[in-house]
Amino acid sequence: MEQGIITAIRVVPLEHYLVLCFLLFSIGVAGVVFRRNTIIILMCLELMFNSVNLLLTAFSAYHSDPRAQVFVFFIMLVAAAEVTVGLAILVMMKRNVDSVDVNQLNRLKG
Amino acid sequence: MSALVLISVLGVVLLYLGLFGNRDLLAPVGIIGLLTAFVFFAADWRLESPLFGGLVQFDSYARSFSLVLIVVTVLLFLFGIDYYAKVRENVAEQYALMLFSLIGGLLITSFSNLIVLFLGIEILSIPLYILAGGKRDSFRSGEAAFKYFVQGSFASGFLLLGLALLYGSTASFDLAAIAAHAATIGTGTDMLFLLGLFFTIAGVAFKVAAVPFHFWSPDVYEGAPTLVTAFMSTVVKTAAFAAFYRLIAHMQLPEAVHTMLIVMTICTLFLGNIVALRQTHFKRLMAYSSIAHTGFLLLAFLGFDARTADVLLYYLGTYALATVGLFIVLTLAKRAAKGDEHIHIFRGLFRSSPWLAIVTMLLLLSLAGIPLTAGFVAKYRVFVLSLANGYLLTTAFAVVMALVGIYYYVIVIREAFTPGERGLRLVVAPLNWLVISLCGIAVLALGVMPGLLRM
Amino acid sequence: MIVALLLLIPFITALALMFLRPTQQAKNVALISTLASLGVVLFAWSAYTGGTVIHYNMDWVPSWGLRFVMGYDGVGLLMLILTAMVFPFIIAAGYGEKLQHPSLVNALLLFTQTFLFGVFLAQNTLLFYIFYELSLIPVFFFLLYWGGEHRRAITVKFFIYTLLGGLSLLFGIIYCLGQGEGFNGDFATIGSLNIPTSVQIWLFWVLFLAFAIKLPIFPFHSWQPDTYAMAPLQGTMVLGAVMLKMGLYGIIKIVLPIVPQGVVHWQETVILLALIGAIYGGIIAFRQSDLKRLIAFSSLSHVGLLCAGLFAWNSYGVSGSLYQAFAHALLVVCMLYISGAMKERVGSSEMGAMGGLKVRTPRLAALFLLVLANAVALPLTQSFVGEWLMFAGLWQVNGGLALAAVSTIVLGAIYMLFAYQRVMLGPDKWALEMTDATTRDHFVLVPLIAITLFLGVYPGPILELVDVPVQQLLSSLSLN
Amino acid sequence: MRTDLLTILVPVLPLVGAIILASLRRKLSANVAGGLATALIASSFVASVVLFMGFEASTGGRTVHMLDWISVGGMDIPLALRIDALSLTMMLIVTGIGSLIHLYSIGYMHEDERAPTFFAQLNLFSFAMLMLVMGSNFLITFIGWEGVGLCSYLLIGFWYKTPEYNYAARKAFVMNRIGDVGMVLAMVLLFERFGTLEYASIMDMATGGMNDPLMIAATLFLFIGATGKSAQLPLFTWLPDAMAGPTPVSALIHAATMVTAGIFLIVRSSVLFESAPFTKDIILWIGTATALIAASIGLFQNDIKKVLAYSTVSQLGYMFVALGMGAYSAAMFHVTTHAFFKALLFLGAGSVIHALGGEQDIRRMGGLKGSIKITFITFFVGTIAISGLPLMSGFFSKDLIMAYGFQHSPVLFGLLLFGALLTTFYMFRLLFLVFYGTYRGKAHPHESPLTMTIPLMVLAVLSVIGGLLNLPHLFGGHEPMKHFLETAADAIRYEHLGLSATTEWTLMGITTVLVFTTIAMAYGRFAKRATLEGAEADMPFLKRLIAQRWRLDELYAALFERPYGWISAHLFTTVERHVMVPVMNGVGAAALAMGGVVRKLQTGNTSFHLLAMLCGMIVFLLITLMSN
Repeated sequence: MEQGIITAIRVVPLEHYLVLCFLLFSIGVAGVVFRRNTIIILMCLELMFNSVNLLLTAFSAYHSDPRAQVFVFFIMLVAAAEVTVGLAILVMMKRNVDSVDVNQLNRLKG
Repeated sequence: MSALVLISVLGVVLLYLGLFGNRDLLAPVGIIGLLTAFVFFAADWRLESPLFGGLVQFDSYARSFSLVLIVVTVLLFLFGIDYYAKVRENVAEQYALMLFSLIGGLLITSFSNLIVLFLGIEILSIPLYILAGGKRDSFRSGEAAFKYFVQGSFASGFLLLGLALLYGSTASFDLAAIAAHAATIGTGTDMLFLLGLFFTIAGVAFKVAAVPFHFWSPDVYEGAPTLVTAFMSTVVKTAAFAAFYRLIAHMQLPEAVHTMLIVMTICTLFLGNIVALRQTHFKRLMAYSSIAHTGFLLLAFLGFDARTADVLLYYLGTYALATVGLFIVLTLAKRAAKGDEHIHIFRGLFRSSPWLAIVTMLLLLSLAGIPLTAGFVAKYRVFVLSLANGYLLTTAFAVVMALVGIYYYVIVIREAFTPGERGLRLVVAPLNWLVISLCGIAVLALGVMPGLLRM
Repeated sequence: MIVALLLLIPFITALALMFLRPTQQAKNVALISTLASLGVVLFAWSAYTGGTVIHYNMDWVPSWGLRFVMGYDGVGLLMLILTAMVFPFIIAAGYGEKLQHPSLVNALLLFTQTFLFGVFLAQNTLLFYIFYELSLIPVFFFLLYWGGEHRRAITVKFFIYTLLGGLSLLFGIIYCLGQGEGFNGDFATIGSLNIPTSVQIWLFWVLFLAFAIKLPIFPFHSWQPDTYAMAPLQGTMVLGAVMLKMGLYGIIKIVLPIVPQGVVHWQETVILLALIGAIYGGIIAFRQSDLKRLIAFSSLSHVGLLCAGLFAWNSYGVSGSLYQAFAHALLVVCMLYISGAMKERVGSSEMGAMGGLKVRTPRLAALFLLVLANAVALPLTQSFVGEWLMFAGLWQVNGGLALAAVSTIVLGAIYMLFAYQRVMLGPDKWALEMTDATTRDHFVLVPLIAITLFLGVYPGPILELVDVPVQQLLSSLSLN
Repeated sequence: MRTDLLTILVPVLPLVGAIILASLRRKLSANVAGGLATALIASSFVASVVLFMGFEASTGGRTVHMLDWISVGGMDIPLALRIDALSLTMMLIVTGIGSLIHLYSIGYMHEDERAPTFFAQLNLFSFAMLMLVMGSNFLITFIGWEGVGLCSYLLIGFWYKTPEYNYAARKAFVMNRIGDVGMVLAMVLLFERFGTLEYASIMDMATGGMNDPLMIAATLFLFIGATGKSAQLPLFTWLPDAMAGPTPVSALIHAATMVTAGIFLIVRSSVLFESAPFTKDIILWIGTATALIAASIGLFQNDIKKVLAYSTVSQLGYMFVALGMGAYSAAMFHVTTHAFFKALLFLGAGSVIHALGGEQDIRRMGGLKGSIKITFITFFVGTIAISGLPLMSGFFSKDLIMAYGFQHSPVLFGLLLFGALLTTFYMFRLLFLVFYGTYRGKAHPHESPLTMTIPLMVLAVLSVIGGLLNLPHLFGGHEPMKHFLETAADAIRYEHLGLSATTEWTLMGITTVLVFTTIAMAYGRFAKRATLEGAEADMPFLKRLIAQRWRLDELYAALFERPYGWISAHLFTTVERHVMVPVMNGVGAAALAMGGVVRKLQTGNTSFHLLAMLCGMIVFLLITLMSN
């Protein structure tokens, strides 16, 4: 990896990345938990994934180890696959209940 | 390697077969392929070859679990022949997805790098999201898929966070390196590592449906098509536990995580068993029972010694056998009951089909843990393990919960053996009969000769 | 050979009955099988010269203390004799019952017998446990399928409650297997266990709970009356005559050797509980209107005494308790058989519906009276020998407890005589014709009563059997 | 060897009879059955006589070992019989009077369709009684002890169709059982102390050591056993009720033999009682109280058998008084004479009842002396014997006890004398009301058959001459019975009546005069004109109380019977049904309820699930961090 980028990344202390990522992650979590619109939930899930990606990248830079960045690509791949499936399920849901409200689906319980 | 490739190719082949409309060939081809993979696995039994540049390690542990996974999948495929007999569309896809999911399972039983753990879990899960929604015209199936997806992805996020933190702390994804790091920190605190480990375990715990990550399981079990439920409660659970153990097997767990695991074990045992008491829907019952069994398996984790892996293999293998058999019986009964899945459809089973009832009884007794069935041996070994490691009170609690567990299995047996009324007339395809009987006999045989299933 | 025969004869017959379903001949086949088992046991008895006879000694799963060690000593042989002796009569009692699927009924009974033999033959704690739990399974189905009112709830209750004890026992066994190097699970190696006293004090209850429930001892008895009353006649017989003896046997073979200090510590508590049960059961039995329920409470009373005698933990108490166990088995079968015979004639086991039956069935009344003599432990019946020994044993522990124990003889007389009066005596109010004792009634009752009386006059053979093992047990424990 | 066989035959013969009769009871006629039973018991009697003849008192006694019975650990209790003076005396009484009563029963029971059963039970009783008296150790005695209890139960409830009879039978058995608790405890205690229950061994070992608490306890327990069997306070109320049985039963079991078992037992273990004066005092006062209370009740009874029953209780009281004073031979003497005259009285009463077709109420009798002469004469003999008219058997035996009483304390003598006068009064009241005056009933009296009258006559003779058995020095005798019994029980050797001849004569004189006065009173009241008691309600308080048997039955019913039933019912309905079972069910129900609550977490609402998962995770995270 080019040394310049790494240095650039290392300009900001690791703790800051950590805090940022935790914040992002938390926003994602909060979104998933508190929003009812499925599409927003999907987006928030992406947010969670990406915050981790950011974190990994930062670590990668600090550890001078490229493997984490490879992992990031894998994650993006997986996230894409997941979103695909998610959207498909969303379509099915829309067809079934004519809504994208997560809590419309609550026949299974107890 | 060859087996992994074989199974992947097999999935694709099945998709093509489906494309050309040759539905009758799907399962046989799949089974032959799986059996070939089985042979591949079995052939180089003791060979410990790192694959993919050390990302994956098929040691004897991974191999044993892989064989169990494949065998169970074969049984499910055999069941599938009848299960999908009336289904017109997308059968090939379902088989293929199961195979893909299986690959994920195989990967997480053999990973030696956290990247593979994540990938494996995702490969395992994503097909399942689709499979859970396999009945496209069923509301419940859709709901199950949706719930599974949302909660699963949510958990994946945490898993990922955990992995990232672990990486941040140890600068490696390699299991051995992480274990080495864990050993160095000793009693000191490495917050990143601790959090990383916590979130990773949380992510895996979701897959095995440990409390408080169990919420998906009853709903998904109920909503998903029975075959998929069976797949989830056997292959997925086995693989996830194999991964769980592999993750922490060689690591000296920080005391804090250990404490957390004890609490998790207790909660899981409690919730699974207690709530199962109130279930009348058989699949939900099985879901909670599955949670309960997760609790027992976690107990085996606590007592952590050389025997644990063997115990897990035995427990999961026999649990899978019993579960597969029961889900097949359920399917048959459900058909006769026109879609009803409550336990009262078993009523009078003994009079209408005695053999089926007896096997059902054996399978349930095994789950309950009555002597001479495999389930007893499994529970026994778990208790031995945890007692040997000094978890006196936790084990005592588990024993009490085992008793609670017996209750709800016995309730089902009671239905099957209720005299007076003649039960539903089940139509049993020969193949199904074979699989069920096989499960029943295997459960008994393994109970009498526990040495048959070991690493 | 003996061990193999004992396990295989009933087991194979049961399998054959289950799969071949010879509805007409089922009872005969089962009867022959049980008689064959009896023959084998009697042969074993005649060949027995003392000590522990080990027939099989093989590893099963040695890594966790499960070894296939089968054999018997005097106490085990006594239990085998008891089981073998009682079962033909239990099968014979079934000739009068109009249960559906006689093949299955008898198959289940024979399975039970197999497992019971297994329990009494096992010389390994875990093997014992396995058979102990297995014996519950056929009984469970028997009660579930052929039981009376509320059988669904009661059977499950019974099953769970019994398993509560079972699992507790398992827990205890596992714990013990983890202790001590020399203990490989066999009874023979229990002596090498050396559990600290502080542990023994709680471990005692862990192990004892199983047997306390099985017997049952006072606060753990509440499953019993309902189960006895609801179960089909043969089921109650199996439960009352043989199954509960497993509890006694288990105490002798497992509780006493493993936690002797625990036993010492809890001795008086257990005796007290047992005697409370004995008195409690005896008092309640008096006002029961259902004959079977009365027998249930009377059994509670008798068993309380048995347990108290056992925990006296001296040679008289233990021998007496074992002897009484034998007597009690025969007694329960007789009592239940009579209740069944009366029910057959009157159509109900409510004593309110009976009365004055002696006019119609004088022979049965006479047989009942002889059984009653045994039940109230008149001398020259078997029960007296046992009770006398237990009283003597209990006195050595504590005079007050002995007084409580002896007072049960009054309670027994009160409820038994009242029951006899309500069933048999009083004015003849029966318009219908009633058959007196049939050949079957004689077949069951006369030999049993004869054995009872014979062993009351000449208890030597049985006492000899238990004397030496009991002495050994006591001396080996006092050494520790 | 031959004597051993003979010894064994004594109890075995009636047992064989019982078994044969019981198994053939449907096939035999009443007379054949009766004949067989009588023959067997008579054979026993003959055997006993032969044994008696061949017995050498100086040897002390002999034990005949039959079987090892209970042999375990350090306990060896053989099934063995003991022949000595005491057992021989009792054997002769049991078989002798037993034979007569068997014979009598042939006539008495010939119309009863269950006569063979009756004889079987009577034979069984004889067997048990013989075991009781012949046993060589306490446990064998206990065999007989319980055996006679069972037979008593069976025979009291012989006419089982009548619920009251069944009740009486049960009452008898249960009250006996209460006594048996004492007996068992005593045996356990003695075994613990001596390591054996053999009479002979205990007699050797139990010397010295006065007031040993263990001995006091053991003797008290034995005495409790005796009060049950011998109908003493507080356990005597069963005996009057036991009159529900056929009259020969009352004669044999509830007058002559079984009820004296308690006395026998105490004499048997006299060596123990000698070392426990405290117990002896208790026996003395219980005996006195029983004698007086029972006699007082006898005054107002109108049932011919009840009068005799209370009289029996009262006489047993006398015997216990004797025991309490250590006058064992006096007690045994009275046992013997009482067996004669009380059997006679009961059989006579039976003959009267038989003659009147079942009538038992003396208010509907009277004037029978003409119509049933033999019965009258024999009954008269019995009455004067029991009243202790001079030179009758009762005179000697009762006066002996009273003399010992005087030696003990004059007050006691006074009480005993008062009791004796009461006895005389109610016995003569009975005699006069039944045989004198005019007939007040409706039946046609007829004399009983020979089988019944022969025993009456034999017993009448015995009642007269019975005193010779232990003729005191005062009358030129040598107290042969005392000397005979001495060989069996050492304690008898030491009993000594230390009164001067003058004192004895004076006492006898007083007694005799008072007795005759009492007879005169009774004559005036009942023979000339039958004074019948009116309704109980009209009586003054004390009299009513006595007539109502001191309301002891009611007291026991209120104190024990009803509370017991209540407890039994409520233990079941309250404790068992509302505590034990619910507690057990409650645990299960609680688990189920918990399941119901926890289940609510699974709302099926995805957002909630996610939130819950998150919260759970946070909690677990906190746990992790806090425990770090």
